Amino acid sequence: MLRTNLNLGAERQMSRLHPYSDKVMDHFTNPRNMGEIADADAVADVGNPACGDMMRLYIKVEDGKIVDVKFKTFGCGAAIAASSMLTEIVKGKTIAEAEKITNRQVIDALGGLPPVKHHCSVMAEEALANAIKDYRLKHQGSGS
Amino acid sequence: MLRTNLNLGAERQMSRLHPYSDKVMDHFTNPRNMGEIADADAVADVGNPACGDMMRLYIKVEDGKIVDVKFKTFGCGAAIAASSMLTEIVKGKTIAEAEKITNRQVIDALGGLPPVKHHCSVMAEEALANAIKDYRLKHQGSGS
Amino acid sequence: MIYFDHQSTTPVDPRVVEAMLPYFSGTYGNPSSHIHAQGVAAGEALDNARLSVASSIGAKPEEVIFTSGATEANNLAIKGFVEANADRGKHIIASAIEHYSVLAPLRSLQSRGFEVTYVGCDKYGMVDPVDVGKALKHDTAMITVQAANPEIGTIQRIQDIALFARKHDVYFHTDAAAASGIVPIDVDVLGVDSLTLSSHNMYGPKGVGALYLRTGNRLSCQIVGGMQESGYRSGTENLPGIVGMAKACDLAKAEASTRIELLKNLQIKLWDWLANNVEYLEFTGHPMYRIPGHVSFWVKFIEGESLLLMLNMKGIMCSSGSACSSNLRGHDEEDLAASHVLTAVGVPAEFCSGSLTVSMGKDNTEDEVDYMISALPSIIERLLAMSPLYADKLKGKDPYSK
Amino acid sequence: MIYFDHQSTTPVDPRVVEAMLPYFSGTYGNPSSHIHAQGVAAGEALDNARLSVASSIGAKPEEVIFTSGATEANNLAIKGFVEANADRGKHIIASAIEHYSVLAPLRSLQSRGFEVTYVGCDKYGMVDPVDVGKALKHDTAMITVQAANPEIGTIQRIQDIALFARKHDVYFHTDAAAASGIVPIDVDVLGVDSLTLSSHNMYGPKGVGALYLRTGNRLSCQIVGGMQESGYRSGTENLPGIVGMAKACDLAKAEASTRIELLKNLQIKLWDWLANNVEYLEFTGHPMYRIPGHVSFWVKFIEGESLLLMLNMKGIMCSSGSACSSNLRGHDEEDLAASHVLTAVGVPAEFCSGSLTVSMGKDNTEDEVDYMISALPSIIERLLAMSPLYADKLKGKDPYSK
Ligand SMILES: Cc1ncc(COP(=O)(O)O)c(C=O)c1O
Ligand SMILES: Cc1ncc(COP(=O)(O)O)c(C=O)c1O
Repeated sequence: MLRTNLNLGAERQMSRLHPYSDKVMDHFTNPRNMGEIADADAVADVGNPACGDMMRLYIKVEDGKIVDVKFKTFGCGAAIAASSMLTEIVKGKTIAEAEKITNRQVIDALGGLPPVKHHCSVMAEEALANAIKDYRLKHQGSGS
Repeated sequence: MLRTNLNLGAERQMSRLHPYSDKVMDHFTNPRNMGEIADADAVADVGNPACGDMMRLYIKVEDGKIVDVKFKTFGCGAAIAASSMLTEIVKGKTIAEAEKITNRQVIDALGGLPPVKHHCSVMAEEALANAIKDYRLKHQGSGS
Repeated sequence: MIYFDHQSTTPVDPRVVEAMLPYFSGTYGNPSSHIHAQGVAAGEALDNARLSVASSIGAKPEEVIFTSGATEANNLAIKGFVEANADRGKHIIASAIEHYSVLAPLRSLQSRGFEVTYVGCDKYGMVDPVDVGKALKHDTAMITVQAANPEIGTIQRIQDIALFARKHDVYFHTDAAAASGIVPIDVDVLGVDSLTLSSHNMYGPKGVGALYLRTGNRLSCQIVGGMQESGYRSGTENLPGIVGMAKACDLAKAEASTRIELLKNLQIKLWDWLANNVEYLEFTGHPMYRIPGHVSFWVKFIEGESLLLMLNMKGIMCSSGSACSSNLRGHDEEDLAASHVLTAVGVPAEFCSGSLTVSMGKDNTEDEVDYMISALPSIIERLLAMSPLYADKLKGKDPYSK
Repeated sequence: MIYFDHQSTTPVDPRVVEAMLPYFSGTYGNPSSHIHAQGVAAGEALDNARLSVASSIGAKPEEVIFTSGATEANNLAIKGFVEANADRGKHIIASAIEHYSVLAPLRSLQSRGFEVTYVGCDKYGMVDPVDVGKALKHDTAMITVQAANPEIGTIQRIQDIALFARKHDVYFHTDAAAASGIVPIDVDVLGVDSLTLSSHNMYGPKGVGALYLRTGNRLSCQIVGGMQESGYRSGTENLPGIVGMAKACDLAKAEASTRIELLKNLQIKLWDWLANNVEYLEFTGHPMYRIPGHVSFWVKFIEGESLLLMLNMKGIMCSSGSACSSNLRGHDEEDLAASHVLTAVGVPAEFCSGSLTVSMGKDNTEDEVDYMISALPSIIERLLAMSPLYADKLKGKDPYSK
């Protein structure tokens, strides 16, 4: 009597993220390397409070290696977590290695970010790039 | 702090009828004077099954008085109840009195009918009018 | 009291109510409040519910749009499609026996310059897919044919119609409100682009429904505002209702075969008794391709409403078709005036004011059918005795014989 | 956990749930099934609910149209009015701080040839009725100004605006969703033609709302079909939801003064503490004409979402305004980007990403406010320490001082 049958399509998993992963919340709650470096070798400001986020990154370099890194961030949970995570990734890397760090690495290390928050990881990547540029400017020829 | 106040308008009663009053249901369930009069003095058919209702009214007249009345109705609950109520109102009345019966009386006697069912009372009024006309035609000069 | 009016609405399954309860005063958050615990919990529940509803029809979760009910889902599917796809042509094909929630949007589109071809059906209410194919024009934008009819129970050949739609790259919507929770549905097997589901027709709560929309199709939002439901439908989500609908879908899926077996048995029992015992009875709808548990008919010489009333007085609740399509309660229409569905299947409208629809549900029993069988003869006898048409027939003037 | 986000949604009052329960599996009929006992009982419940909702706002029952929520009610009031009154002109006046469910319909009308004047407000979010009067044109068809703002709490001078509307015979709609169940409403005192009520903002269920429509006004139905709700809104009525909303209205009316007293006390306590103890804090909204229990503010140098998150980690749930207006959960907007409301009240959008909205409810306690008061200082301190803007300020470069 019935025309339709019971053959249901495979159950395809949804992939909507909840706003923040546990990793993000951990870094937001206990940000690593938050603060300033008084005698930093380079500082970078990126973002703009008008866009909701602003990050300031300090780096200290010895023998081409980033031996210390700190940040201050005005921004949402993702911005703070991305800042914190970036500093963890960066610390101990050479300038050459640090230059290769991408926002994707930050996102992955955080266990993902909601799509509308990806720009926070971009901000972190840019802060690093600008800090390295600043370092190069100030220490022309001294680094890698 | 608050701009609006607590002064509520008077509670105005709603007047939406439930489909059928108890009176309607009583007449539908136990229709009075349902049937045929074999030797009726007049018969009238009104309504049309195409419109959902059809009523047939039989009257028996003696000395200008309606001494017996019967109906058969194809129709909804309101049509059957209106038919039944009409026969109760009519019975024992003179032709002259019966002529003055209106559908409003039927509605009121039934404790009201939903607006969309008012036509059923009109059908009953028309059946009576047509039966009287039929009676007059057949008994020219004999009645009132 | 016996409830045989499951096409009008169904009681909410107690397991569904139980599933809903935590979302009133416990997890009461707004799914849009994604920043705090209440909102996140609400959002999670919404995701899970979407997954249940989607998987019950073989869809992806992101293809399910929750609405306030089947009417809104049909409005969204039809008005939303043409508004978002203005380039797709100005011609629409629909069956002649659609529900008002499909017909009314179509009528409003007609007044906005669209041409609608209403394809008829055979005397069993079956639309011939070939007729739909023949109605196709170069500028046909959309086909909409219901999955099942609530009034006469006929189940359409949706897959076959979908073949024509696919071949001509025409958007195909089906209103499956009347089939919801009874007839198992797989959107890929059916091959439709969008499909309307009703919650309160499948032991879920009122006030919620869903539109399945196949990936790749676009609709224009009809209720605009905060852009919930991926922008297809604004307004704070009715979370308890949605959770309830999801539970109802889960139950319908799990119990499909049990329910269908019961409903078919009850249906056959009533059908056979009527066929063998009630003179002047005419069935409506398809004898084979019909909603399980659905029996509809009319009886010559007898008016439909009075039959309904007498059954109700005996404690048996049926309807004259789709309650959802006849809001009258003293307003502006005649409930039992010949319906467009009966007219379409060729029932002589002049003499039939409404078919009786007996729509049984998962909790009905054989005893209840037996009771109806025992109650019917005296009711029919009474009404025949009251009928002037039957009196004529006994005198040899059968109004149906011309 | 402390819930201070009643403008996003409220928990359903257990008495409301109790009132709803009989309508799921007991009186489950479809109100349109007027022919049988289940349908009649459902219809009766619907009538009674309508009476409750109507009398809670001083309206006649036939002036209440049940919808699926405030968003749909606003859509119906706005799109429905201009469609049914095409002769009334092509100009509309609205405040600049309306909810998206008002702004989005207006935007769609703008694309259909309507001109909309958005009237601004003062720094407290108050719309000057005289500004509305000045915006009137010969072809103004409609004015729509919200009763209260969910984000900054300001209550508008609706009666005064209504005077202008009346004098010029212009239809006046007010979205009272954010005031529902808190601020007592009388439609005659307000003098409005239509008014939106939200159920889930007043301890009623989600999935239901109502539009009050003054007798004599006509709207064009937006969700078309079976012509329920006197033809203004089709679809099987969400009876348990409607009954729940009615109960919520009854309770709000009966408990209005108790609730208001409590909410004002909590509000004053938090407000005064914030004013006296938090440096760099700026309140938003009107200091006097505001929703009882509603406190909103922002803190210089601190970003809104991080403040919300930290409060949530301490078990305090607030929001950045109206959850209903920000459906983001990973979709397409920035929740905490400067809102149109904050921009309208002149908050420096460049440095403020969202005000914090603390919207207390009838079940909150002084202890909870005390807890928030005890939690805030360390949170603010932490965020200031993290803020590069604050670091600049300490070095004499205050970004807010220009
Ligand atoms: C086939 C069909 N479509 C749509 C609807 C409308 O459903 P609702 O009134 O729940 O919106 C109904 C009502 O039962 C129906 O039978
Ligand atoms: C003022 C205002 N209007 C309308 C709405 C929309 O309400 P809903 O999302 O319940 O439809 C809201 C949401 O809270 C609101 O605050």
